[in-house]
Amino acid sequence: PLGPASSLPPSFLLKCLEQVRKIQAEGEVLQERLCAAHKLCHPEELVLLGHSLGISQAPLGSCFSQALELVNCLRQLHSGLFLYQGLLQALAGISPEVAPTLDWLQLDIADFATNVWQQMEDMRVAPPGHPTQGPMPTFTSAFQRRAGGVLVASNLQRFLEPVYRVLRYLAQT
Amino acid sequence: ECGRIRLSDPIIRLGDSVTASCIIGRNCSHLDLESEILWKLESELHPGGRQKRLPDGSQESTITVPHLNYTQAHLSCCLYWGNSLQILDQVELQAGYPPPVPYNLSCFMNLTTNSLICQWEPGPDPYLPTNFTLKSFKNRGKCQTQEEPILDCVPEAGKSHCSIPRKHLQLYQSMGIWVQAENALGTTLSQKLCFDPMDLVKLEPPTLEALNPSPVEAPAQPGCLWLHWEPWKPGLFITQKCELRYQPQLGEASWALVASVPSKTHHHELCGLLPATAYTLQMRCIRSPLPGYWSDWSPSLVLNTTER
Amino acid sequence: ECGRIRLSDPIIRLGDSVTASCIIGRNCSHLDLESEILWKLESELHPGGRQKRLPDGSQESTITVPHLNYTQAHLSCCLYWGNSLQILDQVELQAGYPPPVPYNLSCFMNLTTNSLICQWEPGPDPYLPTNFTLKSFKNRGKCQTQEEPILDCVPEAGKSHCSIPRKHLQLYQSMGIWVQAENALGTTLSQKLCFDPMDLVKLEPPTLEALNPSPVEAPAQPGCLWLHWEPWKPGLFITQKCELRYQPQLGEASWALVASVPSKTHHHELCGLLPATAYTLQMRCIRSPLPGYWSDWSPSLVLNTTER
Repeated sequence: PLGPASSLPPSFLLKCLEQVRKIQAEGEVLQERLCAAHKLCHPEELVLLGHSLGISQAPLGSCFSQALELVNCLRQLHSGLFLYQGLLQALAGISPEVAPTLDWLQLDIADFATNVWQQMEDMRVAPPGHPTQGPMPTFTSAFQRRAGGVLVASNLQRFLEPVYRVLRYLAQT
Repeated sequence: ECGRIRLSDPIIRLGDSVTASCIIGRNCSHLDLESEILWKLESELHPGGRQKRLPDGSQESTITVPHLNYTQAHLSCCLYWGNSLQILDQVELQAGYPPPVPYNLSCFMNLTTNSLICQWEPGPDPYLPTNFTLKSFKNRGKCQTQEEPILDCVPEAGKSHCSIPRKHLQLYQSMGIWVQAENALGTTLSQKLCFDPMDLVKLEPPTLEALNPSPVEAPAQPGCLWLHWEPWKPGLFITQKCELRYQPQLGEASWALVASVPSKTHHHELCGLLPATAYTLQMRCIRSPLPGYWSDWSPSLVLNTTER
Repeated sequence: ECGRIRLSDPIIRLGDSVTASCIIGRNCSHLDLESEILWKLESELHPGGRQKRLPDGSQESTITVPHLNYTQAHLSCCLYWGNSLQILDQVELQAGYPPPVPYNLSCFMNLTTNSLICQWEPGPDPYLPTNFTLKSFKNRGKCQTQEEPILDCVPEAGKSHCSIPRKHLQLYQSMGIWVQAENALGTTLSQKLCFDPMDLVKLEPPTLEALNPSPVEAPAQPGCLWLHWEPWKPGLFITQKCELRYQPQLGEASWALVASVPSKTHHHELCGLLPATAYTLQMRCIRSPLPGYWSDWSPSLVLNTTER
């Protein structure tokens, strides 16, 4: 069950909230650029492609169970961020119009993941050893990288909304 | 592979037709292979796909866009999955024209930057990424034979001028030069020029100065003006001839010209002018007798003739 | 070798002494080896050379300049040849000071360029070529331990600021940073700073706009002004507090301040003002409650209150 929410320092929660908003804003820019430059504006048109490419969504169950399991929630948050770092890296070479935004997004997600990992270390609940990245999709054409970008960006936004709600809940309790 | 588009040609001439095929492999398990493959050009469904089953069980649809009128367009191969239209693959079609022939190529030797600067007209936009290169070669005669090539001068993106640094030039040897334009649909060459770089030198104008008071040996005569000028330093080694033009600051007066002012003396007495009148003077110089380009006119100098 | 100068030290502290020797090899046939070796400092003959013959027959002269007061000087080893003084060898002496300690190091995070910009005072000119480097390292705590170094940021020549690009930064992790100054006479380090880059964010001010007409639900009250502002887009993800200041355009009126205007609403009603008066308004914002720097004050907006 939930350790005392106050075991998370307020400044850590405030920074996390800011980092989520920063990543959400960057993610929207990525989606806008993919739409403007390549007419790929609707992730729902690419679900089938997403299946065949193996682009998965990161689980966040522990953050929503009735009794918020704080440690597992932090661990799932970190693994989700780690997954998105990997997915964004796999999109390298996406297209000149989009590449700068992709780079900023990767850096912001990496910063956020480091912040969460260090908080877990400070609380002595960090999983042993550093996480290793699972198999990543391979994109065999410019189109697949751009379509992959649309899917990853939309999955990331859907991942961050609940994260933001949990962090805000923790910051207010 | 769940949907792979193949194109007859990704870059075509505007208005030409383009044919594309999209194959959905039979190992694409999560797909209902019987459903119809659909095509979208930009965001419009494009009818006319001809679909057939291939010997290995995969499905292939072929489509021909008769006259592509987009310079850039996205062609997507789609399939209905449930009731949502899914994009399986997408390619970018580009259409335009072969590069027009660059024209009005002109060059001049700039002694300040010590480089040969050439500019040209690129001609109408061919709608395709087109690379311009200024090509040149050294030569002994009238550039009939193409001897040792000088460097390829690549202009900044979108610019129609390029400058060849001094170290690649032999100023007093003839060289041939032209512009090459190249894109996916072809290559064109501009007209060739043949010159010694030094014969295209464009001087900077001299600097005009009033001679106040006019030199002792020639006190200011009514209706006369004494003029002194400083030649442009980097051009001192070049024998030049200069022209002086002047006009009274009176209504619609036109310029009067003093051709071939002796350039060595650096001062000149101008007479026959209206008394008590303000005159605007300008000067320009050109390499002479060897060939060159006239400098621009110098900034104006305003002098007043004395009373009668 | 017909004259080779050896120096105790080519770069010395201003005012210190420097010793040099000049050797003229005996195989220097065309020279009259008995003649006196003379020294010139810049263009002045400098007495005091002590000359001796070496075992191998060559001549060596040694000289000590007690207090070198030139920051740069040429020292020449000379010999009379006939009645003309000949320079056989020449070296450049440089004198100056060790680098002063750089001070007033300050940094701020620029979200427009997405880089950390640091500036410092270089201190007095040491008269010697001095290299400044902005050094930094990542860190977990209060920068006591020096962990992974970040890149060395080398400023443009003569500049006392440097910017570290985003890709080398962890915005929410603490980093240590200092300036190192180095020249031939030594190395000095500035005071060290320790911060999270994001805690040094400096926002751009919001853009003030009049709300004409003031919103329906609050018609313009006499002595009141309705104000709207657009926050700075790149800073939208940062929770901020803002300050509004206003002054009537009347003689020497001073600014009045409205501290902590709620930054979320983007509009504010200002009352208690003089009727029929033009007011100048400005606004600034700061990251809050997390640390940051105040933005500059926004460009002024002038609004007029209505008649009584």
